[in-house]
Amino acid sequence: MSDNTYDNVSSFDNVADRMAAEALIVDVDGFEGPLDLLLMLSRTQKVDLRKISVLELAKQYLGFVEKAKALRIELAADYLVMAAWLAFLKSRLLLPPDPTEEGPSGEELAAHLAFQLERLQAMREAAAKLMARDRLGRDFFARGIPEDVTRIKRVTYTATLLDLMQGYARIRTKDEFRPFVMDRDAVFTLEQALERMRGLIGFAGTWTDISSYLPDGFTTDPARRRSATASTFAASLELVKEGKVEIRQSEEFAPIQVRRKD
Amino acid sequence: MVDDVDSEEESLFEAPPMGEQERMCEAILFATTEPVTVRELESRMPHGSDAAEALVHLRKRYEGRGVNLVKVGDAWAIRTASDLGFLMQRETVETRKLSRAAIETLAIIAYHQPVTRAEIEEIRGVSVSRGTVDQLLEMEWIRFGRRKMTPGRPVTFVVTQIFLDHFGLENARDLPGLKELRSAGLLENRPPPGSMPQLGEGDTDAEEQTSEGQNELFED
Amino acid sequence: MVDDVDSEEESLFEAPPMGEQERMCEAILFATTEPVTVRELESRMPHGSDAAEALVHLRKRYEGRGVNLVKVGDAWAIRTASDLGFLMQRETVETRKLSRAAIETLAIIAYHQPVTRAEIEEIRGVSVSRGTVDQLLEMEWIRFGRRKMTPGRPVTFVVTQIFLDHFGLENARDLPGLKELRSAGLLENRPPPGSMPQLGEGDTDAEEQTSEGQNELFED
Repeated sequence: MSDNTYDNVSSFDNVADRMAAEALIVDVDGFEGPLDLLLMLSRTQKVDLRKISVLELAKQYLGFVEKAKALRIELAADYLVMAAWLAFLKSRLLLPPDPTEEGPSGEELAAHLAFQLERLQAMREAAAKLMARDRLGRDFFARGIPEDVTRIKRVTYTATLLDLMQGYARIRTKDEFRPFVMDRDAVFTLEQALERMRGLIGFAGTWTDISSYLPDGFTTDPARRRSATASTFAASLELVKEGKVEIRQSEEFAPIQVRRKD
Repeated sequence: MVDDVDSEEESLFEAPPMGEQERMCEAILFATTEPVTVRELESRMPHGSDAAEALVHLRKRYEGRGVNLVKVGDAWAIRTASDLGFLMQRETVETRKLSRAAIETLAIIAYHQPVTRAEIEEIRGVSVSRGTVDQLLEMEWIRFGRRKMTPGRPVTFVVTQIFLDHFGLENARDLPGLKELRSAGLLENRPPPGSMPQLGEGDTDAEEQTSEGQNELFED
Repeated sequence: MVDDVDSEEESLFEAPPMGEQERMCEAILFATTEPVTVRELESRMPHGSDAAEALVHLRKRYEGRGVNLVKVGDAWAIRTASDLGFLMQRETVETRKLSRAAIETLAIIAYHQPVTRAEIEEIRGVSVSRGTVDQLLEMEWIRFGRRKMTPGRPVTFVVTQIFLDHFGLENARDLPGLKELRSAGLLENRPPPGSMPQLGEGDTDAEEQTSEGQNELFED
């Protein structure tokens, strides 16, 4: 639209025309629809809206639309629909009523248009009055330091016996896994036992309980002790087989003893 | 539910003396920025309290003071006397500048509520942009009202308690000039005779979408 | 500076009557987001105002009311009367499940009591946060037991009667042992089969330890 007008500027003879044209463009943008435009035009009649001449208003509007067309201003469809209707209304108002014609008379239509304008005007004034009222945060104020209700969320915690047992089971199960990793350390292998026995057996001139050959750290923890006991016993048998030691047990479950074989 | 408890326990717990009830209302109302309903007051006060009566006393007590007890819809709030606004620093909340369209739409909703979008458009003679309504909804100055019992069951808009609070209105009947407008017949929804062009028709799509979306929401 | 202006312009502007000044202080104190000093009050009030005196009156006016005028440092504010603080609270009770850490800690205390924090940590393999223990103490599900006769004489924890009541136990010995837990399918994380032949036995050890631990406990 502005491009169009720019092209047209040269066709205006004087500044006044140009100004008028520009004002028109701005106004069309500024209008909130055809009713708003009609309301503005009605003000030029300088009468109470109730006494407005709708015929005159229709003429003004159509004149405006003509002018816009001349300026090659594209009016929105709304404006054109209103123009067509006002042209129709104008003819109705000018021609004597045709008794065969159905529908509302020109006067009725004109009255409704006047009503619409009056109502819009009234709403505008009401809006202005509303906005002019004392307003919260501008003219009157709410509490500046609200002591908001502290929502005391009293949280009560709970658990069931099942939770408790599952929790305990979880920990104990973890325990079972710990040996699984640690037990590699907890295992005293036959090789380790053999090596240890070979080193120590030289000092075993007398019968000695094989449990005294258990390495440090393998004597208290039951799992480790079992492992070390087993491997030390096996290592002893291995050494017996090699002819390096003698082994004996006085009775069932009695201590097993070894000594160096000279 | 609260009421039930009240009637049951009335005999067990004696309500505090009215002077105390007044103090309690005072404390609760002073503490909050938002209006508080009688129901809410009573739910926080000891059983058997009569907040409505306490408020009558309290309102009288604050008459002419620097702060007043005001009614906002069916709730109550303490607000500074509006003649002292000049003492306050305005930096607080600079309300977003409303467009002319938004202000007019708001006024139409306030004066014509409950009102449909089509009715607003009919009055303004122009389609109401979605953004305008959204802005007002967002500010919580308007909300959806009941559906109209007309074809299509369109949603309506009404103003909120926040709106009343903002404009210092006890209720929507106190809107300035409401009576005059009504007696002048300007709040009537007069259907256009015959062939008047339906203004703001362009946006019907948007409206239909809206109402459709809300259909599910409001069905109950 | 304010004082200077005051003294200069005093003659030009008459200070409002004290009643008005009181109203002004009231409104300002009500609406301002922070406590306000006398100096600040006077800078906002008309020239020649005596905020200090107005505050004296205002303070008296609010004596015994639901809100009081209180001095906060060298500034003033309106605050809820301290006896009405209960109105500012809305209690909502929410039941939540104990955290995993808390359940595990509780379980260890129940199965191993009396048990020191260090022992709990050893069993859980992670440190026990103070919050967890505090929470259980606060719930009164655990309490402090006798100090252990070991170096440092650490405190021990035991479960309480409230704990037993909650879990419907006559005493902590009624807690199912590991074998029962397993047969109830509560011990699922069986180690990969065949990896550790002694594991089965390891279990018993653990259980034996447990009962041992408990034995000590309940001896009295």
